[in-house]
Amino acid sequence: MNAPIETISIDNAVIRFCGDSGDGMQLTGNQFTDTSAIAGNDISTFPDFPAEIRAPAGTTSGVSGFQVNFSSNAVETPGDQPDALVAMNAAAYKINIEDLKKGGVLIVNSDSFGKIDLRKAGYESNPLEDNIALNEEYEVYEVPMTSLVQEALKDVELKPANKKRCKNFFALGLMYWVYDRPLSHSEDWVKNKFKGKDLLIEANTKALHAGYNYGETCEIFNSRFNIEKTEMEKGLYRQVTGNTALAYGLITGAQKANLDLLYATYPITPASDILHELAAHKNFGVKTVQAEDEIASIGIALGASYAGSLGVTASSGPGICLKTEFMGLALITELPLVIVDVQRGGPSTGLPTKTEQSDLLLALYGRNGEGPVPVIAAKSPVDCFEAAYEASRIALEFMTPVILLSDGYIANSSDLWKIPNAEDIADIPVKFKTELDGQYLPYKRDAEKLSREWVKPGTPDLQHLLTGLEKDEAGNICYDAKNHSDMCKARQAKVDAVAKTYPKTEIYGKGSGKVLVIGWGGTFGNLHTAVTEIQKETDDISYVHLRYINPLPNDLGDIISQFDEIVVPELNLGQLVKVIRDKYVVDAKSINKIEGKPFKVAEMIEQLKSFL
Amino acid sequence: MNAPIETISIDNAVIRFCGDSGDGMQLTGNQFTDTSAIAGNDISTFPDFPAEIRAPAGTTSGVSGFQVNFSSNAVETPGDQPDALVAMNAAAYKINIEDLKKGGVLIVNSDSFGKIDLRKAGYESNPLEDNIALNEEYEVYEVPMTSLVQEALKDVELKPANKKRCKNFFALGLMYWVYDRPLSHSEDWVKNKFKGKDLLIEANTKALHAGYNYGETCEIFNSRFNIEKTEMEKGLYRQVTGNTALAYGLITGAQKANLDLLYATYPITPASDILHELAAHKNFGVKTVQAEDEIASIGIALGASYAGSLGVTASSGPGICLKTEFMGLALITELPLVIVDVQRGGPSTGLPTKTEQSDLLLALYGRNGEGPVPVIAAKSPVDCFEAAYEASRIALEFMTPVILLSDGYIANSSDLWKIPNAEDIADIPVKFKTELDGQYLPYKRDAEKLSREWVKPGTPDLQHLLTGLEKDEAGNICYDAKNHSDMCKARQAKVDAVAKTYPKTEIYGKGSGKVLVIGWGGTFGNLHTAVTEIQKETDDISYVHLRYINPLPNDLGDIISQFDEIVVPELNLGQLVKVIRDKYVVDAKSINKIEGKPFKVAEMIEQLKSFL
Amino acid sequence: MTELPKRDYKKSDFNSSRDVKWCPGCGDYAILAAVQKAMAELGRPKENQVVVSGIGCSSRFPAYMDTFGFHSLHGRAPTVATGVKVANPDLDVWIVTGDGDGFSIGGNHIMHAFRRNLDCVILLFNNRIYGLTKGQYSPTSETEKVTKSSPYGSIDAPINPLQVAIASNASFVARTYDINPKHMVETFKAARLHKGVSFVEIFQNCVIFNDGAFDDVIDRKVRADSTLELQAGEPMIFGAEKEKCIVLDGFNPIVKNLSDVSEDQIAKHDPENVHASQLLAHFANELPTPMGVIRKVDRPTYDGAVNAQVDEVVNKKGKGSLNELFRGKAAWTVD
Amino acid sequence: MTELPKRDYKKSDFNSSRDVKWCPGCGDYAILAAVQKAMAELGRPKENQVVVSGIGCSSRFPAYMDTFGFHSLHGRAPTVATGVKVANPDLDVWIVTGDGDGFSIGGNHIMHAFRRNLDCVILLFNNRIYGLTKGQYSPTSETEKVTKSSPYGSIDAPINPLQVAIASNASFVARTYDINPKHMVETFKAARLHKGVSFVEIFQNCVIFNDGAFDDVIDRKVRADSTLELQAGEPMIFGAEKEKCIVLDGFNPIVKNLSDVSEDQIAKHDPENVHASQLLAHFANELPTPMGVIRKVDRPTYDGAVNAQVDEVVNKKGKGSLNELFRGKAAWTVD
Ligand SMILES: Cc1ncc(C[n+]2csc(CCOP(=O)(O)OP(=O)(O)O)c2C)c(N)n1
Ligand SMILES: Cc1ncc(C[n+]2csc(CCOP(=O)(O)OP(=O)(O)O)c2C)c(N)n1
Ligand code: SF4
Ligand code: SF4
Ligand SMILES: [Mg+2]
Ligand SMILES: [Mg+2]
Repeated sequence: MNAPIETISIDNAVIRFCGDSGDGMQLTGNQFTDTSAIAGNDISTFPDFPAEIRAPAGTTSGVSGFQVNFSSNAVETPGDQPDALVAMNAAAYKINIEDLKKGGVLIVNSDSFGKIDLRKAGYESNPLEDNIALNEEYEVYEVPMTSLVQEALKDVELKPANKKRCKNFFALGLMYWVYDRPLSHSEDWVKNKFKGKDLLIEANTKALHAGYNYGETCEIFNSRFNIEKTEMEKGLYRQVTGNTALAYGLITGAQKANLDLLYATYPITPASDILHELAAHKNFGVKTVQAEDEIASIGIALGASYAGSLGVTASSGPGICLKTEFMGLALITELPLVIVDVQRGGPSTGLPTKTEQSDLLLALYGRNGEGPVPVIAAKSPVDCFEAAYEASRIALEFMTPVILLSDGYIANSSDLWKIPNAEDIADIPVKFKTELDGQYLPYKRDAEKLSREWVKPGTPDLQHLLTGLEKDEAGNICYDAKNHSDMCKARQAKVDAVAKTYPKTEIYGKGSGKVLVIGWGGTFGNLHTAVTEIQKETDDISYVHLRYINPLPNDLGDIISQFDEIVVPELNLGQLVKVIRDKYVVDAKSINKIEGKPFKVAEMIEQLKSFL
Repeated sequence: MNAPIETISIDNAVIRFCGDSGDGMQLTGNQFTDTSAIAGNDISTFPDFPAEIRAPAGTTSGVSGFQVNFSSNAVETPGDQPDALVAMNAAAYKINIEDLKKGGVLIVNSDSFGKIDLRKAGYESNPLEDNIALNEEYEVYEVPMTSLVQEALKDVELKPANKKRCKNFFALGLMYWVYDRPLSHSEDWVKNKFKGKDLLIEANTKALHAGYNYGETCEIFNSRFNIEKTEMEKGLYRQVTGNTALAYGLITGAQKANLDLLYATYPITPASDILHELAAHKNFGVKTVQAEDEIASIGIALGASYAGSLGVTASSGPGICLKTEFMGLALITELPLVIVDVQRGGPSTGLPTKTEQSDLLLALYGRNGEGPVPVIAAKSPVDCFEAAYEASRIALEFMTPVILLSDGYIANSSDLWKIPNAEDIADIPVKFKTELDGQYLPYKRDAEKLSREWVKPGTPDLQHLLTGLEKDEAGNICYDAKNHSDMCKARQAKVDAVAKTYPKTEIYGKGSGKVLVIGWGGTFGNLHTAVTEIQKETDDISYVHLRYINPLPNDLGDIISQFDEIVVPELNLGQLVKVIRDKYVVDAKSINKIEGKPFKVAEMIEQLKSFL
Repeated sequence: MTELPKRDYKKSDFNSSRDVKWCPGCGDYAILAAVQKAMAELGRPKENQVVVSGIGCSSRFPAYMDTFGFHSLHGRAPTVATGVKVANPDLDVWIVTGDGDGFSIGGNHIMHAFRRNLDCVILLFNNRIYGLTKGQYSPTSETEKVTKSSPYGSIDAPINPLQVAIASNASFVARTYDINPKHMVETFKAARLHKGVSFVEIFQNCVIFNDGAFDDVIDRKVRADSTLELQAGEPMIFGAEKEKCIVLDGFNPIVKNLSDVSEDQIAKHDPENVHASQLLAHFANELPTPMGVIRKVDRPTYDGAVNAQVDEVVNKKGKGSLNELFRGKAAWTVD
Repeated sequence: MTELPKRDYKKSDFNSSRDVKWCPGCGDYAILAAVQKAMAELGRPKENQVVVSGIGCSSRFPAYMDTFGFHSLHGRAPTVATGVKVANPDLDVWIVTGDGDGFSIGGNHIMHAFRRNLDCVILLFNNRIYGLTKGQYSPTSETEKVTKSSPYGSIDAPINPLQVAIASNASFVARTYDINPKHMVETFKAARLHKGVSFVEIFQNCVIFNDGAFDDVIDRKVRADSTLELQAGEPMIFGAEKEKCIVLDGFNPIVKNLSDVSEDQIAKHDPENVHASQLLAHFANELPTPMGVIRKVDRPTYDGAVNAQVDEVVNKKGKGSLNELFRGKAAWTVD
């Protein structure tokens, strides 16, 4: 046996698995993440799929990647750059190598750097061959994974092609060794997944061990790493993606309001997974309707709300455009409705699989006439849960459509969720009007919330008319000048009143000073990490992250007035910044990135520092 | 014969005809207007239709009105309040009497104040019966028009019902007498209109004369009025409504660019008349397509632009919402397209027949992703001509969709048009790329305008792909981070470059001072009149009216910086003001009215003065 | 739908107190009366009646009914109705739409409501014109029609709503006309009693913009010869003297004198036969216009199936527990 | 359409240089090749070919063609195509759409393109699934299909595109399938040569999300018995031994053994007979799936009529003069 290799303790590591779409990289990444999380690390992940379903194998357009950041401290981002990169073929290498941190660990499946592989990846010669240059920049390990797996599985009675498919578990095992992780979680997973298919269980388990043992026995590795457990609050934990968390939040909202949830949608990237998730949970009284288009889906959701369910619809940019007319009807009839926009790169069809924050102005202003609608945003994968619950709460409490903004990045990424106890989540009180007491006025308003009463069709004596035309308090169509003015103002006042139900705005850092950074939506992890980093050097910078964008929090004006400079970083060309400048008449500055990708912590630190 | 009644010379008069939808009030108003205009007065009109096609006769919801302001000076508005009101029935009286200027002339058809008429109008007793109170406020003339007409036509061989229908010409004749107008224009019109129907010619002509003679011979009238000719530039004149002028502007734009015009739309109030007008002018190579919906119509217009025509589509608020997704495709494929929004009261179906300026933010921001589009607005009925031409120019010169905002008020109102000589209107140079020179890059940009080249399908060797996905210069689908960022910024820069082609912004008043009023769109007439009025007392107020809202004029920032206070009056809850505040970080104040009606000069004077 | 005891109603019980604002003489008045009469005769609880419409003259309908009413967006009534019915299958859902509303902008939604078999009644007020926007041609207008938007005649060929309904697998398809109150009431009742999507085309006169559009079919003078009143199981016989009948000649239906054919040659009306229904929907030119129930067939409803699936899953898995949901399959404890 | 001399093309002349990015084994590859071959054989100028698509795997099609291509919005290709063709009737317009693109979100536009008879070819890539969004059921998916979005089975009943096309009065309707290149090429050519809207449904295999969806119809083993190859004027005969035929029994088509019937009993294919076309479109269950040209009938095209009307008015009134336009009927001079 060899002398034991040194195990270095580190705080955190960012690793990325990449390979062909068919190589199972998402699965591999998820396994690694689960194992790390169960081992006690905080985690944050970022999957990156190709836009094509399955582009020709081995080409760069078919490359799929999965990055995970795991740490003994709290992590909020999947990391700017991987410390270690596992590339399963030449195309994956080509697409990802640029991102690898200088000095990082590069593990390649050298079996997939043959002539044909290279040609498919668009290489004239083998980039690994110039090993010296490569070795100067990275710690390179060429591992003939395909052959090693085939060798390890030689006694398993499977077709060679099927054996080859186990190479991702080899890679996984190898990385478990490098980062000193237990195999047990993945072993269990394999057993469960392939229940009844013993050969597959055997093959994958063997591949996993083979990878692990390869690290252990072959002498090529310089070091292993150990990452201590994170100090974590006691409790139940799991990994969750934004879309799953969002689905759970909706279910919870409906359950806590004692309502059925009707989710009507039309598939679109990156929102479809919410549908997939919800469709699996019909035992919560969840009805899912896959409509003929986005217009139909919001109409169906609105009809359901009218009938007394919690109607929800979701889409991404192009589909949200199509829903704008119906949002107007929802707000003028004052029915509860949640509209989820999982933003992606625009304009038009844009970059369907990439992230962006560029639908904010659409959400705020994309309706004819004066059509105020509350707009809130989720800040992280886990936060999608609370944001969805909160959107439901506002919709139901104020009888209004609410737009919930998520984005492609947090929708598909995951982080660690400290699972709440369902009993601890507040009920959302919903009271249907059930009896006629005097004259029934459908648009009579609650004194405080300014919301109208909800009446289910089927309620005796409370028949009434809803219409998209302007109406008076009794619901009669009314073109009267003063009535219209009053109604427009009342609808605005109702939306403004939502701000009264917000918690105090949290400030990360001092309450006054030089620079205030204002963020919103899915950039939280990166911005917060960056600001925290800068705060280690100076307390001249503070940070506010907005959940509520319309109406803005009532205390935001005061906060802003305490700072010399306001900086608004966004993944667009400057949208929230317009709202801030308009509302507070302050010369707020913009930091923009519009590359279909999240911010990086490092670039944020650099750019924010330039304001100090 | 009676002693001649005194004729008083006055500067201008505002009169309103009102009656049942079936009473022909629009026609009557138009006749009076034409006659006055031909007689040499400046004019401005404002028709006010009921929302129902033909509500039950005699009810208040069926009342139709037509107001005209005619003057020996230039007029810019139809007037705040009528000096004289002609009410053809009790319902019309009820709806309109409030508006009549105190001391004004009230002429009613007393035959239509019978029991049934009163009940239909919702009166318990006859409001005319309390004549004393009424006479204190107005100069009241009760004229039994129906009987008088029947008497006058007793020798004409028409059915009684048909004779009754001529009572509007009686009213017209009477008003011609009151305001000392010639009958000839209306006589000619009747001859032309009823060519071949001699009985109708006879009846209407007799009714007209009967009305005139009634004024002349019965002794009830206190006075007649005379309004001198307006000092007008020499030239050819006519009345024109905004929608007609807009249609002419589009035809002119296409003709001056030497292109076919393809106008695709779906009917909607108040935009439909543009279609009706254009459909009548196919001899200009105008193709009109009445599509299955608004989405189809913008798609068809865009397809036509792609094929080398000038594609134009139009709608009002609800339909504009439906076009937002396609606007994104138009702007990312960089094709010329004109999108007309004739705004009406919103949100949702709102107030279809009423005016509002509340689609501005929708026009500016109502698209997913970063989707900049030039937005311009027409300021008066006549100005719709130039605005439509200008929208076409920008679309063609910059290869971009352009949104042209009109509104229900200017669309249906008319004023006097000094008809331009077609030869004096500038050509819009359009150059199609027709030959391959080197590599063809569909998104290569002109150095100055940043616009791409236009290639007609059918051009040999220039086959290329257009797509709503992000693309590189060669038009290939491209998800590259930097390319996306560059492309988004290039599209923005192109739209920004449009401002370089604007004329200098006109300031009404001093170039610096206390208050700057900034207006946009169809409020020009009222705002300009109000400011001019105030300027008679003080030069502390100046006025800028914006044709160009995106991008804003490059000189606007400087202008704004010269004033202490910026005031933005709008027929909404404050939309342009948001843009001004954001862009110039100035605490601009808002004046809002959201009543489905235009501003009044008097209320504007009052409100503007409060800033002085 | 839960079966409820029949209630005693008068037609006027379904009248809202609002002033009806259609043009005097508009066919919509008669349809309104017939719907109210049908509802009264059906005696289903009026608070369970939900009338959803789009935009158009016809779509003002819910304002005049003392039921629940939703005057929604142009073309979109079937979407709102789908949401209502799926959320609460106990409600009786009625959709009121116009030829523009239902077959121009709303064509797709109506087609999908047909194929899904949403349990609702769809009343198409077909006046072959856009009424509310003041008289442009509609998708059911005849070609070459001169209107405001087609001063030189329209170019589009018309669509036949019945054909589209049957092609889209609508389970109940009927036709009636505004000047025959009794026929309307019977048709509306049959439509309501059918479980599934019940599509009724109503020939409706727009006195202002398309007066007399259906005169050549339904005018009393010609009606007997130009319409074919359908009865399930009965031979297709028509004419003032009941002297004409329909006979199949290969693929083609033709008109024959009753005296010239033997009884078994006469086509019999079978609303369950899709081919027969397709044929009838297509009757034109020399053939009489079919009236009454053209198609009626049973198949599962969409709202029923959505709700049944939820129930099934609840039965199988038990009512969901949030804590279990949150935990999922891969949670772990830190302690 | 101006008649142009036929050009000499190779299939590869229609190949763009872009990498094709469909999944290996996707049926779209074969369709692409067939369209290119058809275009080459037709020999119409390639710069006059305009391929307009919506969004979906199939809709990436224009990217791979060396023609003019417009990859537009989901469901909206018919609208863009209408604009192109009305603006310039000399162009050959092809629409590529998927079952989701064409019959879910785009159902209304396609229906209106049918009824208007826009002169274009519409290729429906029917794989009975949403490919690009990774495998949800589509409007042509069979009921109870288990997909990502329907883990407990889908509820919606499928729509039959051919039925809708015929009901909407499409003037040319055909069907072909991705594993028969020759059949595709012939069908596409016939579609292109028809003047009017030419709708072709293509059974297309999605290997990833709906593999083998059409195997029970088009697999070589069953094809002869489960499909009916149509030829205008010919009797409807099929089967591995050409031993079966279609006979009309009243309204209903039934399958008979050739030996059991006389020749004149066998239904003859008449693509101009709308009733026959409707019947064929509806063939299901025991009846074989019709392949080839189901309907072909001549009627005026929309683009032709729009342009003819413009020409007519120009002829009648003369080319418009702006000065006259401005002046209108009621201008006067101030001097
Ligand atoms: C999105 C939208 N587009 C257009 C309109 C304008 N509009 C209202 S009703 C109507 C058509 C009415 O025709 P139809 O449906 O036949 O009803 P009818 O008035 O004839 O009963 C149109 C185009 C609208 N309200 N909303
Ligand atoms: C407005 C809009 N809604 C939804 C989508 C998402 N989307 C893209 S393709 C598609 C369906 C694809 O199915 P199909 O048309 O059958 O084409 P296939 O991929 O199967 O060829 C959907 C829902 C979109 N791009 N735009
Ligand atoms: S316009 Fe026609 S459809 Fe509308 S209310 Fe009047 S008559 Fe009826
Ligand atoms: S997902 Fe299906 S339809 Fe799309 S490319 Fe792959 S195999 Fe073809
Ligand atoms: Mg109609
Ligand atoms: Mg498909």
